[in-house]
Amino acid sequence: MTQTIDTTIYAAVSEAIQAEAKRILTAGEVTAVVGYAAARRKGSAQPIVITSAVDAQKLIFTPACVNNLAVYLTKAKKEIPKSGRIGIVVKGCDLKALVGLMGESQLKREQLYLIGVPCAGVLASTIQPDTGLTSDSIAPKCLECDAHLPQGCDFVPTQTPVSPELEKKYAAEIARLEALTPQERWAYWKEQFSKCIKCYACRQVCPFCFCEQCLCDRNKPQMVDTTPRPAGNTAWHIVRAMHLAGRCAGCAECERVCPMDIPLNLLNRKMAKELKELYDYEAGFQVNDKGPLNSYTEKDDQSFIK
Amino acid sequence: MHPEKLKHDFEPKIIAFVCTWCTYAGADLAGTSRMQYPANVRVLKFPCTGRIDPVFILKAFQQGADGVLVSGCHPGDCHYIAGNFHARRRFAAFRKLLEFVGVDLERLQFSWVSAAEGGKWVEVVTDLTEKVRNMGPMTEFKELALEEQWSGTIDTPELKEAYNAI
Amino acid sequence: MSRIGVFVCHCGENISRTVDVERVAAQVGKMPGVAFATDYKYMCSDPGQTLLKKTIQEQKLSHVVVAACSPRMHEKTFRKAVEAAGLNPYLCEMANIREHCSWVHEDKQEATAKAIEIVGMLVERVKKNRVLPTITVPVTKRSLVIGGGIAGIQAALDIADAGHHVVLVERDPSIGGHMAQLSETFPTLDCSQCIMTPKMVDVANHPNITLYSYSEIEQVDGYIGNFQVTIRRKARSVDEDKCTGCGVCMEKCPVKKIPNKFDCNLGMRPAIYVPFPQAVPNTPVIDRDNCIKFKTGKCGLCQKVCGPGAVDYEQEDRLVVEPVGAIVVATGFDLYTIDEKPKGSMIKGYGEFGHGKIPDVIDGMTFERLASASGPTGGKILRPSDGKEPKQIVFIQCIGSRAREKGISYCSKVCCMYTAKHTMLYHHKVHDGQAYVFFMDARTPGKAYDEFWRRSIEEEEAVYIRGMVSRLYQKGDKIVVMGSDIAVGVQVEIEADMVVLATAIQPRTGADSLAQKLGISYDKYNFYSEAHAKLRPVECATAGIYLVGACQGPKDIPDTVSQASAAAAKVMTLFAKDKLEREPIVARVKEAGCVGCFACKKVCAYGAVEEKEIRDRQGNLIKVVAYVNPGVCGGCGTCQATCPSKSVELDGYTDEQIVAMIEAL
Amino acid sequence: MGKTEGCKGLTKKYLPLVLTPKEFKFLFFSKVFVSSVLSVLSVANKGFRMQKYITEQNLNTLLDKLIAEGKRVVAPRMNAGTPLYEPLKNSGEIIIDQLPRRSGKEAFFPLCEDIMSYTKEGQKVELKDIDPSRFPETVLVGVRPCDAAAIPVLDAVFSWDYKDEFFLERRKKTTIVGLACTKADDACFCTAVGLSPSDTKGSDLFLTPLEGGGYACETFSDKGETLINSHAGLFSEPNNAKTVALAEPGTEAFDLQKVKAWLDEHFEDPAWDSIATRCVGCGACAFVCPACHCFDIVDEGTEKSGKRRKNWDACGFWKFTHHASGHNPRDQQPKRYRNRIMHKFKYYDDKFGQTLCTGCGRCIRLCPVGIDIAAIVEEISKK
Repeated sequence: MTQTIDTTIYAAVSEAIQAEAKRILTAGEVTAVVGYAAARRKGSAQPIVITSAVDAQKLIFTPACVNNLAVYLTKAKKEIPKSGRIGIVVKGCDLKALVGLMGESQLKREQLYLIGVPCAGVLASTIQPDTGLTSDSIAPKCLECDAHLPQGCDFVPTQTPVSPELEKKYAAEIARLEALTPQERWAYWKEQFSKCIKCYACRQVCPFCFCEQCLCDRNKPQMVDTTPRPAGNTAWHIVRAMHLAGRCAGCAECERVCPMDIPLNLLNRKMAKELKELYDYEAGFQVNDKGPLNSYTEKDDQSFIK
Repeated sequence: MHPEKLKHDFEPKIIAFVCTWCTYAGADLAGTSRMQYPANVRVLKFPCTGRIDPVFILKAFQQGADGVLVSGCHPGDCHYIAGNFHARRRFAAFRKLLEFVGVDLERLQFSWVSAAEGGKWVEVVTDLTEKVRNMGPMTEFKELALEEQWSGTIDTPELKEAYNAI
Repeated sequence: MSRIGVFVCHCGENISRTVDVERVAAQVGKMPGVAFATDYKYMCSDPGQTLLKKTIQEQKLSHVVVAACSPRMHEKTFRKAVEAAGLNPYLCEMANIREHCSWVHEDKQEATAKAIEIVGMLVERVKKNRVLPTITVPVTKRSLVIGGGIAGIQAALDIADAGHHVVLVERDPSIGGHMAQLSETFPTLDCSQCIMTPKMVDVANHPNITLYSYSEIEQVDGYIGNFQVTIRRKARSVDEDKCTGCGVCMEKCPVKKIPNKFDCNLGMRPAIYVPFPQAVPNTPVIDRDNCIKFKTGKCGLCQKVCGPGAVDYEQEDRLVVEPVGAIVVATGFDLYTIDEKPKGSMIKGYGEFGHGKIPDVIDGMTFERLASASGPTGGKILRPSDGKEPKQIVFIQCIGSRAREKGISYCSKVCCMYTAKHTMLYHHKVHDGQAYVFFMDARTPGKAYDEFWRRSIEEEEAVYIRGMVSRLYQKGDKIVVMGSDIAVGVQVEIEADMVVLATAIQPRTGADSLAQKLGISYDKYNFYSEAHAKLRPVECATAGIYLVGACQGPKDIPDTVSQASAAAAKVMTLFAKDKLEREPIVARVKEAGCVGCFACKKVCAYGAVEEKEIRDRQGNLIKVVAYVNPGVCGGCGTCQATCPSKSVELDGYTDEQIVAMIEAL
Repeated sequence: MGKTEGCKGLTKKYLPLVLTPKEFKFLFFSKVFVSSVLSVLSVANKGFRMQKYITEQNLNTLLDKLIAEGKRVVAPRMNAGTPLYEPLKNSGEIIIDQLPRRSGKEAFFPLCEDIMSYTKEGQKVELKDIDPSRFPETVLVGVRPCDAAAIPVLDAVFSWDYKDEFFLERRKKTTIVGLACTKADDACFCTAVGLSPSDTKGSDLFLTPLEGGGYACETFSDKGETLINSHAGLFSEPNNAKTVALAEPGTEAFDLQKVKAWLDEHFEDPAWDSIATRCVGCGACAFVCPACHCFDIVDEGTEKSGKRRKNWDACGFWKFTHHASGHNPRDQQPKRYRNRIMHKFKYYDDKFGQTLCTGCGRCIRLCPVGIDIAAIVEEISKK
């Protein structure tokens, strides 16, 4: 049954963001603010970087504000000047990425002014941005959200998001796939990966794909075939999931932007689940010096080793 | 001399990634002790299991391996202090990923074989070879390698032949 | 295209019996890039190596693959030969077709096919091999010795005598360590101080030794040949340069009744003190916790009486940085203390043995001070409680040691011998006394050790009872010791005047934090780990750091001294060269691709990864990247497998080489 | 062709009058003119050769027959939940109510194709070419006007200084069956670039859905006629039923001339930063575009054997202009995005007199960061 998600607070949240952005830009506390602005199409939104207080009025928050803006603060985005302190509008899920980036020496907390967003959820896809937010149109990640109110921000509007308990799609889908035979799982992923066109949108929007030169863009050796054939596609998605294991906190941007609808976040969630079970590690909650795959204990599980 | 060896219909290709200090030396010991094991394994030497990138395992399957073995020093014996501890976590995670995309983990074996365990090397290699032999060829990656996007496909006799060869 | 030469060895018949070597050479000859392939009876022989060298020159080979035995056997041999022929040694690889092929397979067809594939793999690998230069790092020919006990003193003197400067750092106000506390030493019963103090004086007078007493290691940076050590010189409140060691300050100090740790708290010292008369340096230190001046601001008597004006209440801790090329760690041990369970101790308590509640239950070191001629009793064995001479004395061995259920399972190694010594010293001093020893086993390997132990029984009349003590308790002024004699199978009860416990040897408190500063590994008891238990017993896995004495494991004096000289020899070996050469299998960062996530740094067990700033010509910071110090890198390659963008690469095991091998299959 | 020579590209062919630039400007901006151009266009579309009618059922029969004949019938179908132009196993798979996620260019310019193979032995290298005569006969069905129109535009570049036999051979062997468009969203802007939901450009055979079911069929080439003639029994004479309501994209026509004039003068302009700072540098827009046609050539395989392959590339990628030296002339994302606009609205026009955009709106819908090419062109045209 389709449930409507209450997003009435977003108007007040938008106003609060505007006021705060205006204040910090006027006071010179930040040199720029990364946020969302309305775009041409009805109900649409797009990322924006503003540097002057008069532009603060452009900032909005709506269900179409899907992007994880953390990507703009990484070294992969050389276009954003990184001088001085930068303000950024973050949802709870985006904040986890920032936390991860701090742990990986990519960002420093004191260089950021975090404007947290009380968020009841955003759209799964913005192919039709003026869609109302319901249990059908909501992003699957929002169904499993544990951070409707981001913690540890410099500013959070006072509104409280209403978030009904909804069915957790990833958990259910992972369980469904796990119950299949290896051959069936292979068939499932083969069909999905064969659609891949290697547009690398998944990589480019990922806050953790901040490498200056992706392993897959290197050709001495060619670790992963670059052509968008089923073989190279499969290798690419396996390597991508492995590189994100223990780091990805589930912003699901990879999955949202995939023009071929490949359920990429399933891989990431599966790895997160495994690392939680193996090493009791969850990404994104605190700035960790070491992730689960660059640390160890002498007593780690080795039941799989002969 | 030796009795005629049993011939098999299928000889699997097994690729072993091993560390130089323990498992490679263990395999050397199996040699100096003249132990016998199936000739299916090809050994790639690394300084340490810590050096073994998961991509290599993927590459091995893509290049037609029917089984892959990763073997190094027992915990605490690493010549490089902790390389095998890092490897252990890395592969614990990676095998779960491979399993999730549909690779049968029976084809991927991890082991600790010390420089003194020539016998264990023989056992691990023999077991994996026999297990994979019974499972038959690893067709998934080989089929994938031949697959094209529909738009790039030309139905050539060679392609069909290659397909049938799997 | 490369011009690869492949040499297939018969190894007599070892290979050729099961591998058709001629066929291997013929097949390999057809592989892309192979310019020459042949087989030969014994490649490692002189003519074999000559063939190799000659062919390299005649055929203008660019790379070489020798298909023979294990590289663990002859890689060095062939790389040397290749180098002699003018090629970089790292352009030579070995294909193992003996241990991994001919010896483990019987079917000639199968073995030959496998050999061809193995060689093919190495042919592809060698194509991607790069010229690797020998790596050299400069050596600072100065050494740091941490710890001024017999271990550190011996190592320092040996290195200094060889003409190299030594910085000796001691935590306490004086060097000397535990050995200075002992009365006599087994198995010869030399007076410990008589043999120890001359060495201490040698240290003080040696032109090549800088002694920092009352100092601790603050920080260690750098790597073999090039360490930078920051030393904290704790405020002594007395200027070492001005003090003449006259001792007037100590005489005049109004606070006199402070238990002296050196005498196991049996004797007393003033607030300004040297721990014992023969201390080196003979410069007092003010115990600020007990000094009236520091507590109330009044007094100041010592400053007034000090002729040279050496007393300085304002003195603060100072940090000095010393560049050294090698570090000898000789931090020694602590005894498990029976009266107070140290924080974090692994020992789960020996409450049943009085545990410090019964004053006449003492440990072995306290007994040493009682027996010492320079000790608080002038060498008389007297009970701490009432000063009476004990007529019945019980020694109990293995307190803390060899008791897994109590926490530690190792043997403290010296207790059997020193207990035997104690019974002798006791018998020499209390002629009418009787010594009993409860023991599990007597462990007396060592030159003249067993004879010594037997003498304690046969000549000095000690009664050895095999068995453990179950309980002891105070009864009047006696201590009732209950135990079993398992040799005879009876319960024993002794009314003793004094009980001496042979408590376990443990690493110094804080040994773990020092290890972390040094970047060396340690076991679960905090004993430092040697690189190899048998073959590299004085070296750490961390290059340039050496271990001496009880910090590595329980040891007696002769073993400690031998190890000290061994470590000194290792240091001298290092210092014999102006530059260090090492195998160039090290990780290298490709800075263009490095994005500075420092995952490599997180997994590096050697601390070889540093942060490096990349700046433009104007000096603006562009980015911070990883830098692998080739002197420190161990060469495991864990960093490369961890680096997401593969911006760090292990020379000799690059991704290109490995992928080439996989693709050859 | 001089730069001032009236309106470029699409409209030029059909423009019945010769206007002075001033008159042109005036006219172009009047809505009257726009609608009149559109009506002229639809008149031009009436340049058909043959008119027929086909029922939905017969269309399906036609597809099944073609498949049975061994032809590859490519049409929109669902692949793991995503609508794509793909070969049909049977006519039941076709979906006509959704715009496929990727465009129809794929039928001529594959996502990835082999162009050569090699083997090595000893010091010898052997090369083997691909024989384009092996490409299968294809019927591309249900192609939206925005996709079909792009194909003749691509003809220009693939048969320019070098004749790309891979493209041209597939082009020769493919019959394009266009389908008038009945649904548009606010990302659609075909009308803004001079096309329309009923534009027959590029189609050999064009289908227009009729009220009461079935399609009006018009042919525009020999291939279209051949297709009808070879299965004449499935077609009947036109029945004069009314066309169903076609889509009405809401975007107003761009003044492409003015846009180009601005681009001619503004290679360097601060506007590029504000437009494209948000671009994250993926290839989604180029890959779903019916007109983008950049490709990369890579060798894949081992030391012993392998293939040389051609696959789609995108100017949004950082690597696209990365030199071997390490230098990158388009070192920042705005420069790369500028190239996308320049290529579509200036360079291609300079070279071939055509616009490299058909207004399908895919890049707008699928851009991860909401970049809207229609909004950008509109903004430029207002400058």
